[in-house]
Amino acid sequence: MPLVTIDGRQIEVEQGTSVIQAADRLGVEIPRFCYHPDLRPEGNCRMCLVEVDGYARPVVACATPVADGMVVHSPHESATASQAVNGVLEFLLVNHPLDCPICDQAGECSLQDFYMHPDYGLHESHVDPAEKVHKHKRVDLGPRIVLDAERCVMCSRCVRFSAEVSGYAEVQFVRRGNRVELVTFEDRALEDPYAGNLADVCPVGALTSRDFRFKRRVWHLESTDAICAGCSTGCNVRIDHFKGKIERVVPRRNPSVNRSWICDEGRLSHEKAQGQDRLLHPRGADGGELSWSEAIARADALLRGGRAGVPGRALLLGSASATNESLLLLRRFGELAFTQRTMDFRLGNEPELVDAREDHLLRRRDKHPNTMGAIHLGFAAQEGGLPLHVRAAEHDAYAALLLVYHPPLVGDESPEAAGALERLIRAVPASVVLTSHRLPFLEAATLLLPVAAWAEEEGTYTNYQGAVQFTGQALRAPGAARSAVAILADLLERVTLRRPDTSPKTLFVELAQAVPAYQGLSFATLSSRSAIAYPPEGRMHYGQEGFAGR
Amino acid sequence: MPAILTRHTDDPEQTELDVAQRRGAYDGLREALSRSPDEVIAEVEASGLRGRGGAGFPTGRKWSFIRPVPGQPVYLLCNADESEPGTFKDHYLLRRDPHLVLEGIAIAAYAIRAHTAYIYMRGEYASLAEIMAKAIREAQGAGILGESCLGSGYDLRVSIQLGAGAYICGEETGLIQSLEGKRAYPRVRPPFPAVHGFLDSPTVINNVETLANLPFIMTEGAARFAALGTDRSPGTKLISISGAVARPGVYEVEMGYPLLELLRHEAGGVRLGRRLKAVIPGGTSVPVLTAEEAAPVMIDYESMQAAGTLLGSGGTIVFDEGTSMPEALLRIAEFYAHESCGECTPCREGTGWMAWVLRRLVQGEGRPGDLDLLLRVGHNIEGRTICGLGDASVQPVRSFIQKFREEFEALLPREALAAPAWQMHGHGPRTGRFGPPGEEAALSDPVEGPPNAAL
Amino acid sequence: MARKDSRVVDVRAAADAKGGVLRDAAGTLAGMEVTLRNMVRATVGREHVTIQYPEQRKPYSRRFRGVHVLTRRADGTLKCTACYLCETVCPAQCISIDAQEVEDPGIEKAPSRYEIDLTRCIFCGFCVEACPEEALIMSREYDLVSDSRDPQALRYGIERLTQRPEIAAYGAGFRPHMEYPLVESQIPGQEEPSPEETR
Amino acid sequence: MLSDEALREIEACKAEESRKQHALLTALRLTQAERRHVGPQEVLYIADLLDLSPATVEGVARFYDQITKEPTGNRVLSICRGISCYLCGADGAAREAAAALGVDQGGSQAEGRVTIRHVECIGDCDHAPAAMLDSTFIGPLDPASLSALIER
Repeated sequence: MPLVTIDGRQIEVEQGTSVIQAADRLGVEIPRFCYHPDLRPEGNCRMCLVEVDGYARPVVACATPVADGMVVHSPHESATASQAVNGVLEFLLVNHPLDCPICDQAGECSLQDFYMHPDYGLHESHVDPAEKVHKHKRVDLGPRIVLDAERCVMCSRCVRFSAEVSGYAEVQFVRRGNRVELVTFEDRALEDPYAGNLADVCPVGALTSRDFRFKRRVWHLESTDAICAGCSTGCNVRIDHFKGKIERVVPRRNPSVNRSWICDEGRLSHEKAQGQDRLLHPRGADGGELSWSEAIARADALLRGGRAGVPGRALLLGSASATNESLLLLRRFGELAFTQRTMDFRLGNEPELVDAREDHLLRRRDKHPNTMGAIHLGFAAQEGGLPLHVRAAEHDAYAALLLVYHPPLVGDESPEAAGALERLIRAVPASVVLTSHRLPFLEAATLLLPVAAWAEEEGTYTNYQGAVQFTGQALRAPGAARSAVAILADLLERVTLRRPDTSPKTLFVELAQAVPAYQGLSFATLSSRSAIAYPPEGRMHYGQEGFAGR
Repeated sequence: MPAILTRHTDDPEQTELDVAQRRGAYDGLREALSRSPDEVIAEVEASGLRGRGGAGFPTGRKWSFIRPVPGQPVYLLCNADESEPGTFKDHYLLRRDPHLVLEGIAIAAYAIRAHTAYIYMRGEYASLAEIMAKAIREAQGAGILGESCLGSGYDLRVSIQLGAGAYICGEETGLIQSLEGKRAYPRVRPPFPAVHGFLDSPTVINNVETLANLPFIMTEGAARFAALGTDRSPGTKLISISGAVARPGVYEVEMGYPLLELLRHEAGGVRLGRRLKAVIPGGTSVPVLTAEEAAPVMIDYESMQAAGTLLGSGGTIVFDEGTSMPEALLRIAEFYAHESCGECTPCREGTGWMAWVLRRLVQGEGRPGDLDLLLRVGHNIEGRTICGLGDASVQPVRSFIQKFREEFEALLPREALAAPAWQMHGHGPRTGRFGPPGEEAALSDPVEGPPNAAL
Repeated sequence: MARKDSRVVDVRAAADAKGGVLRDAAGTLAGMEVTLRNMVRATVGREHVTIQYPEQRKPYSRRFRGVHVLTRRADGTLKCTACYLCETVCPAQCISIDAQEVEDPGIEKAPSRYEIDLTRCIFCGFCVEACPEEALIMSREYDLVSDSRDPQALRYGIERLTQRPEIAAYGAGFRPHMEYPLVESQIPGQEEPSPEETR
Repeated sequence: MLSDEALREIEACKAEESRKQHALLTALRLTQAERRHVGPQEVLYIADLLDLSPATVEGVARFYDQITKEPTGNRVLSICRGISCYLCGADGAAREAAAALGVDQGGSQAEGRVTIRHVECIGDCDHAPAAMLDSTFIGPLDPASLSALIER
């Protein structure tokens, strides 16, 4: 393996690694626009010029493979490289409109960051603003993206994303020289269901997000790492929020799950999760609001009916959108509270769908983030499924129902599942439903308990591959809603007379013990920045293929 | 003077296959096919033939980089996208002796084991493409090309691709991109075309003139070719002379021939009996020579380099004493600004910027420091681009300003010669962190000061 | 008006020089120097040191940092493009802005809400320094009062920050950049007050 | 939209290599020749023909000088503004040619008949000031005989 020295620090890397990748691994910061770890290198921005001993001219770090014994000097220590990069940066700003005050990229713009860098920025301008080449501004490219061609640095990341990753090839350059301009054909709106990524890959303000437009300056945002709950892929995302409101959701790079991308549906799923139709207070069958102590007491009383010891007297329906931790407590509650119980989570054929692709890139047909976790926790051990339970309930098999329900964040609940749930609730005499949203088909429940939605509670999801990923809490749940873990802990306390420890760490240790597949996983690795842990090899039940996007 | 390429070009009937064949056309191919491809490569390497497109890279060496991969084709691309301003030698060959070029293509293709060859011609040469297409049809009809060339069992398909007006397609990787149907954005190297070329296959790109030398090398032998010209620049060179010259045209000279001799004797000297002011010897992409500098220069790679310029494409442009060098340079700079493909930053922004500054200079609106600005912009382009166009655009700008600086300075307004740039147009070095110069004064004078005089 | 002399009095040094009871008295007197001097001016010199505020007002420097003004373009639209730099730099966190899109493609962005909570403002002027377009300047208005306990009373919005009838009496204040001459239409009543009016 | 002959040629070009995009430049050239421009309709047609996105076709079409978005006249007079032609008085010749044809400088047309384009070096420098009428080299440009040449 070649050994390369960058700024006096050495690293051994695999054959074929580029200089910029080696530098990234060493933590040597090399400025770049066109290089993106998940796109083919094009070497067009010339910003990553470095000096290499033995080379007459600076070379681009992104497209130069390391060779054994190579000695590289970044612009931080090489005057040659620094001068070269400074020159390139000056060129990039020659025709830049410098409209940072009205540009949403400001604060996370590479041009700004690099210009302010003392090692290669801060040149004096020699251009009159009046002399700049003018191009199209504020072009609406559909509901996701706004284009400002003057701010474009022609790095072609978007062009390459569109052609290589999503395959829609909807953005392209036209013309030549300094007249080159980014366009869509006849300014058409983007059809790409992954169009939101264009704004993410854009290192400057040429492509900005329509949803986020003028909402907030990025330096005001707080960020929370999370996992998208839109489908079983479990894309890693970062939730940017301000004063208790989610302003945007952007992808977080995870090479083995979603690389650097998310789909637009996932990007916008927070709107539904935090929507208007939230259930804000515990509610009895009469529609009256309850306090939590009343509600828990009533839930306990209702569920006692199912504890009589008659076979099949209690039905516990978990949710494939609930965290592993809440499912663990639900299962424990079921085991401790009822001698005879049926546990399930299926509203349809989730186990068959869990790793079925919806397209070539990320989206999967199972719109739940934690189907695999529910399977691992044994929620579908028996023959069952919702239709079967409805039939059983209508033959008075169940005395009590405990249902945890989160509506799917992408698309609507299938009419069959909604209808079946309604019939089930009506058929069981005592039904306690934990739900984040007010939904007509849940209205008949004896007791409705408001539960935190996505981004309002922390925990882990297991994606279709069997990867266990930690999702953080960005917001407080609205109204009196509480996390499912807290509610289930209250219910458990009624049974065991001891409140379980609900700290994420403890719960995860218990989870790792309870699920054979998770043995060896630890919360420490999980809550690190990468927020992913795979079960040791050979333990995955589904989705062995790993990520295999095009 | 010995002729290799222009032996038969005076006869308009040379384009006919039977006429050409009577004069020995395709004998070189027959000779090549009788040997192994490696022997052909060795012969060409021994001849010392260097690429005639501009860079002067040894042709045999270039071929030897090809390592065929099983199941993957090898391509030969004939670069007939002659777009360097002042260059029309390939035009001449393609029009006058298409079979010579075709034979060269076949020899090269055989040597690198390619079964497909493309002739990429610039769009403006559509009329030449017809001549070439006819030549290909004739050669195929005669069993020279196509399946089993000359009965040897070696198959070769030759196709023509016409461009549509873009200088950058003459750049190797730009040409490949264009042939693939993409924007002709040059590719960053490595990987080189010999490994990942057209459609990711091993590819050789050779210039028309380079290929046209091959039949001679095959029939007459490498030694006879190497005996021509100088030690390190063997053979002959087609020189296209244009501009302020009495008899513009294409001349074949032996390498090492004195440049001004060619200009004075063959090309009839400077037009209208005027005095020579300057000459660009290798297309606009190489530094200009003043008349004095040009005097001792020979037409070969080494002599040109010693004089601080390059042989390039051999496009010799003559400037007479009446020429305004700034205006001429503006024309050249505008060419590069127009033809820069816009892929990589320094060339995209730099060529346009240089043209912009030159234009205001020529229009009498020059600003102080503009000449230094031009040189600095050039410096920031050079060596930092993906392909050679960036470097090429800098050569004329730098050499014109260096060698004719007084002409440029004469265009600057008098006061512009002294004052630093920012004083002229109100922006520039910021002296404090909070704003333009003068502001500190305002801040340090709390009451009497005039800061709100603007009110 | 003339600038007042200010001078540092080293009380201890003055006292040490005298010693004893005199030392203590000297210290006290040194501390009261300004008071005593003005007392003499007022009684002996019959010179008025105080003014009859609010009937009389003192003119302040043009760099005075008083209540803010949002300026306008010649066409009357707000110059502010909601870049949030003032909100960002404000150490008292008293500015809050919401942005909206505007039709004019040369502008694109403008505030839909711009509020300065003047009860929290410390009049440091950072907001004005941060403004890249002189969309926000300060006036010389200093007597900021309200006769209501409503916390919103001194929370000035766009309307209040652009319509500034008070400016006539005070004039415009802190403007560190001076890149653009103010024209009348930008701030109503920004004309220079005459000294007689203000005294 | 295109003639059978052009379509055959595009098909042949497509068949040459494994990637259909290889035929794009040929398709653009033939379309320009037959339709006198490659506008939005033409782009969509070619995109469909070669299985490419319209943006891809548009991007390539707008790269090349000879592919125009607006229709050209029936004849295109390309006047070289290369350095060699400049040295031989191309600017004056171009002005005179434009005046002789009654066409605006710089490319507009008269009654859809002739379009004058000012092009970079066309590689016919020994006939400076060089020019092309469609694809025929007609240098040195003689403004006086232009009309007759175009009529022919």
